[in-house]
Amino acid sequence: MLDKVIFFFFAGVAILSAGLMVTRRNAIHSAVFLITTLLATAGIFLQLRAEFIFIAQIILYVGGIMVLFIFVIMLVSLDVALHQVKFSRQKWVALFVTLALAAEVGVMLWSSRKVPGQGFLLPNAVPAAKLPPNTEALAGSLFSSYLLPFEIASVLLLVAMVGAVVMAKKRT
Amino acid sequence: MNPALHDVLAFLQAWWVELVSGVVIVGVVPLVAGYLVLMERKLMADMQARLGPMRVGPHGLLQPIADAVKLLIKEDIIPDNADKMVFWMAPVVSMTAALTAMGGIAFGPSFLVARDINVGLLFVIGVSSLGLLGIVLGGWASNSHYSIMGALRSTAQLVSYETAAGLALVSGLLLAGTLRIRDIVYAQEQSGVWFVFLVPVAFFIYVVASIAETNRAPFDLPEAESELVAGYMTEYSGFRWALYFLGEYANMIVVGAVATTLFLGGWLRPFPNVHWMNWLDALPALFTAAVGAYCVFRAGKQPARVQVWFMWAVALACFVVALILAAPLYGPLSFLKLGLHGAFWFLLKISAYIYLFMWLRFTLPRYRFDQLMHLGWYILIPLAIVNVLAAGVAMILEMEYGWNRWLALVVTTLFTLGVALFLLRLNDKREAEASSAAPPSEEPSTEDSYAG
Amino acid sequence: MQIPLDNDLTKRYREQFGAAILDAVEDRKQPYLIIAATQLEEIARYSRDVEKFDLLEDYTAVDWPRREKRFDLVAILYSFPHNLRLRLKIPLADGETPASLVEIWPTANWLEREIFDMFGISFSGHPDMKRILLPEEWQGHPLRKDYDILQQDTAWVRENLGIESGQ
Amino acid sequence: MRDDAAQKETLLGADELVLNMGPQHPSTHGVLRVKLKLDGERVRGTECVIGYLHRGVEKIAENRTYQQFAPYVDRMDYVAAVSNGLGYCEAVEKLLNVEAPPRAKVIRTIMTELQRIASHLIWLGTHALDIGALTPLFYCLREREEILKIFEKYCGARLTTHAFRIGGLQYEAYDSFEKDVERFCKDFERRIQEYVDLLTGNSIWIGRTRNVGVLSAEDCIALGASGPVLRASGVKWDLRKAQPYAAYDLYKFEIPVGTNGDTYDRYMVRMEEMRQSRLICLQAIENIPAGPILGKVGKVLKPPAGEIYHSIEAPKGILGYYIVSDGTTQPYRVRIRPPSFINLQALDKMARGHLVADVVAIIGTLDIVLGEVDR
Repeated sequence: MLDKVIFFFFAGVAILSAGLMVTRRNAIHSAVFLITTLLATAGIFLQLRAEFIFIAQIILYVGGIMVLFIFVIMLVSLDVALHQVKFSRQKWVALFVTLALAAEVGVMLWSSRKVPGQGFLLPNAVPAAKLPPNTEALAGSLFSSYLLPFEIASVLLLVAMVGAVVMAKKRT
Repeated sequence: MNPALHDVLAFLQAWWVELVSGVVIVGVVPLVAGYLVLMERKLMADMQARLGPMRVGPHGLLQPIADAVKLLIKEDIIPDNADKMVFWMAPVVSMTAALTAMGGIAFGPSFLVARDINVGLLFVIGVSSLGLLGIVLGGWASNSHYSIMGALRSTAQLVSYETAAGLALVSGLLLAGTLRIRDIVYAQEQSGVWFVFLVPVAFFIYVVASIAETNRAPFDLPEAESELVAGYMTEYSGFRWALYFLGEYANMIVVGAVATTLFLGGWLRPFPNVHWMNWLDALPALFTAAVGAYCVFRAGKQPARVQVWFMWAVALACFVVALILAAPLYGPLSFLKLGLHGAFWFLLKISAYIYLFMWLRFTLPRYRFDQLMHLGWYILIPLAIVNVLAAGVAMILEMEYGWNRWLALVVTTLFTLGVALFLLRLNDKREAEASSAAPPSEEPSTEDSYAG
Repeated sequence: MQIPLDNDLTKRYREQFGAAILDAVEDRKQPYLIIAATQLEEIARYSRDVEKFDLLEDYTAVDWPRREKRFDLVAILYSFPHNLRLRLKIPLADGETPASLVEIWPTANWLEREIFDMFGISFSGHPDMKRILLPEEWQGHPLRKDYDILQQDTAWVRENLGIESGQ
Repeated sequence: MRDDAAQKETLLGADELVLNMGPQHPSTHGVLRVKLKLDGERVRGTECVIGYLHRGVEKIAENRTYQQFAPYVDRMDYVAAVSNGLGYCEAVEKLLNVEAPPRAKVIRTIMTELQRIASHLIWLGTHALDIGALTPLFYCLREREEILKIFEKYCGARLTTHAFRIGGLQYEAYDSFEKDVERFCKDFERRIQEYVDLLTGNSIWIGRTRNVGVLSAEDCIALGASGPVLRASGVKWDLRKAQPYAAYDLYKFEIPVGTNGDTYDRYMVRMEEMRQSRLICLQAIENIPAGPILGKVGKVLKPPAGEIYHSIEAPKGILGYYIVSDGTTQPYRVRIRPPSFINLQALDKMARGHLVADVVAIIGTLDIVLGEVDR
């Protein structure tokens, strides 16, 4: 019962602020709502006892990436951006893509209902408290079975970082 | 019974300690922060040959309350061109982050809000780093050059120093082998020595980085009073400003608690496993009793009668606390020991840490922004990385090759110190080159350099 | 106490500039040259480069409203090598625009602006000829003798400070 | 500054930021307003807007008698009022062709040197505060208090003292004057070591001041910068030696000079100047000649027509008085050469290419007093 209240609270906040984030004109406001969305999602993770993902979400997305987003937005002059109607021409394309995505998700949910016990909605899954601590589990799988993809991903990030540095240096 | 009510009751039954602690944190931390300010002002006054606040209450002891009242009834100014929503929200974010982070801290084995979150330490640093958002947003929303420069500075500064601080924590965590706050302290109890002696370099890095993270001098650039007026807080007044201030001081407590937990043995007394040192258990009681005795001694010298009474009252309070702290020494009551003495030692260590912060603030001039970044990126972060590697190597040497733990750590620490020296030399060299190569004024002739 | 001056220094100046040196006087053991405004720049450059008066210690003006040329510009020069001071006085009529000395002594920049501010003497060739101490929209030049001590730009005060009078 | 030149491409293509520093800013030492043109935090140019404290001192002088004007000069550089008064009194004495008696001269010298120490202490405290060191300010104020107490005992005023009188002194030195000065000077040596301990070897302090606001000797002379600013650039020149006034020719003291002309050198020069001033005071109190304290001046001063320029080495640089007399009791024109005003001109040259934080340090190191800049 209480779990549900908490879940619907977080879910509601996430969806509402996601909507606001898309509709706000002011880039900083959008960023603020995106932060709220991310925090609400983090809350859901916590409720699922995925503590590591919860804290990774907060540290990386909210504390790291969003701060840098805002940093960049602050440097760019907002007044100019406010007066431009940049995306208006893509309205119909956007609508189409959104509907297509929604349909896809709908189909998936609907089809998943047909197989009992294997659906995407897991409200009656194993009680989270009975799961083993997932930080260790995550580390275990990351550094054993998925070591190669993990390393590839980190190399990819390194490449991106070096690339960014090189691009930034070229300017001056 | 109504199932919903039952649910709520069950929830309360399971979580009442945490809820009470949460309420206590929200209720007490502002007061503690206020008294930290008073303590800082008094210490500063003492070091600067003056008295500090003396008017409100005996020796200015009610000053924080007067300040709070003043800030509450002060006019709340929101600049015309400010972004109202963000302006309103930013200080709240800052303070909330700091207070929430405090929830993850164990002030003793029995005082912990987020009781079995298994990423405890990460939770504390992660959530406390959200305070930065409040600073950045507040700086932006004020729509003032000073504020925005303060916000930019603080973003750059906090992102850089958080990296160093995080890496410094990692080498401590390697020794602890867990992120759970309580288990970290237990690990130190088992190893019989605080981690600060095992990884001193990491502790040093964390001290420096945590000063920068809490925006304290000599790293208080985001609010550098003499340059940016008050940085991101320039346009804030009244209670919103107080919220920022509260967040900042709460953050000091948080970093102090993190350092205490990971490096200074948390709530453990010094030499926790040495039996013939058990007399140290009497220290909390003796210490408070000594403070009380000092108050009695001073009471006779107070000029005003009110002050005499007050001193007696303080002395009495000290004696009561001393009695409470002495209670666990009496056999049947020894189950209280862990909780009471734990809280005493923990708070004492945090106080010492914060005292160090304040002392540095009164003594040192402020870094310049580029110097700050150089210190962060050229010295602290490389050193922290090397230190993590060194700690890892030490652990492998110990576990795989059966080295003595101390030997392994001494060897790796010496190596890290060598790297530190090398980095410092490199930095000096680079600075010398920079100052000799680049003349400070970069536009010699294109513009009339003497024009008003 | 003013006595005519005829030492080596003045001789050199006279040789160099002839008629542009209108007079050389010593007042209370302090020498000064009265020079024509037309040659101001050349004389200043000569003073700095040849006579080594490398410091323009002060640059100001005095108003003599009854005289035909109502202003005296006064440049006080100091020579570090000779430990010697020399004053140049440049008589000016109202409306004349003497050459700016900013190129020769950069320190003249603000000093000339102050003279402009206080006396209304405009310098030609100054990079930034505007008021320095008074507000830019202020009317009148206070150190002129016909500017009474109680006088002020009342309109400016009313408009910018929102009070009836600054007195 | 020309605005077209300011439109340069800056970091990230962001516009050049114009930061308005002052007139109400914690570290512009009063009501100085500096418009900073910034690229990020780097200074591309500065423009000083001054005059917020303009009181028309020179105009007032033309409407007062010589004696009546004397207190006004104290209000210019109000942290070194005694020096202002000395310059004015000596200038008028020269105009009148009278001389102060030896006793007056020696006491004037002592007072002026104490004032120099006091002025430098204010500079040191505020400069350190600008750079972020909180504590030296209070130590400096503590020592300055002792000096102000001596002033107060001598003439009743602490800040705007009006201690001297045209022709000599207003008051005879009080009984324990020598003893007080000696006690202060003896004590001060130990005190100055406290500032040295806090700052001189501190690596942050050195980092903040070395190579900041460098001014070569040529630049100094061209820009008219004088006093410690000039000496820190390596010019060994001090009016007290070059053209001695008061009783400075009687005493032995050194002129400290720097080499780089940066903020650190100016700091070192001023610190040494305080030590030298202390030595001068100690020498002077040893032998204060007896005799009258007032020369032969009448109650009504009517200097013969003519003009005079007299300058002294004030704590901040050359303080000059150019006085024109038309033979009446009121000066026809008084021109004051304010050292702060002219030193402030160097700000633009010194600040370019530095960071905002350095501008603060540079304003501090110039040691300006806005009362004197604006007059």
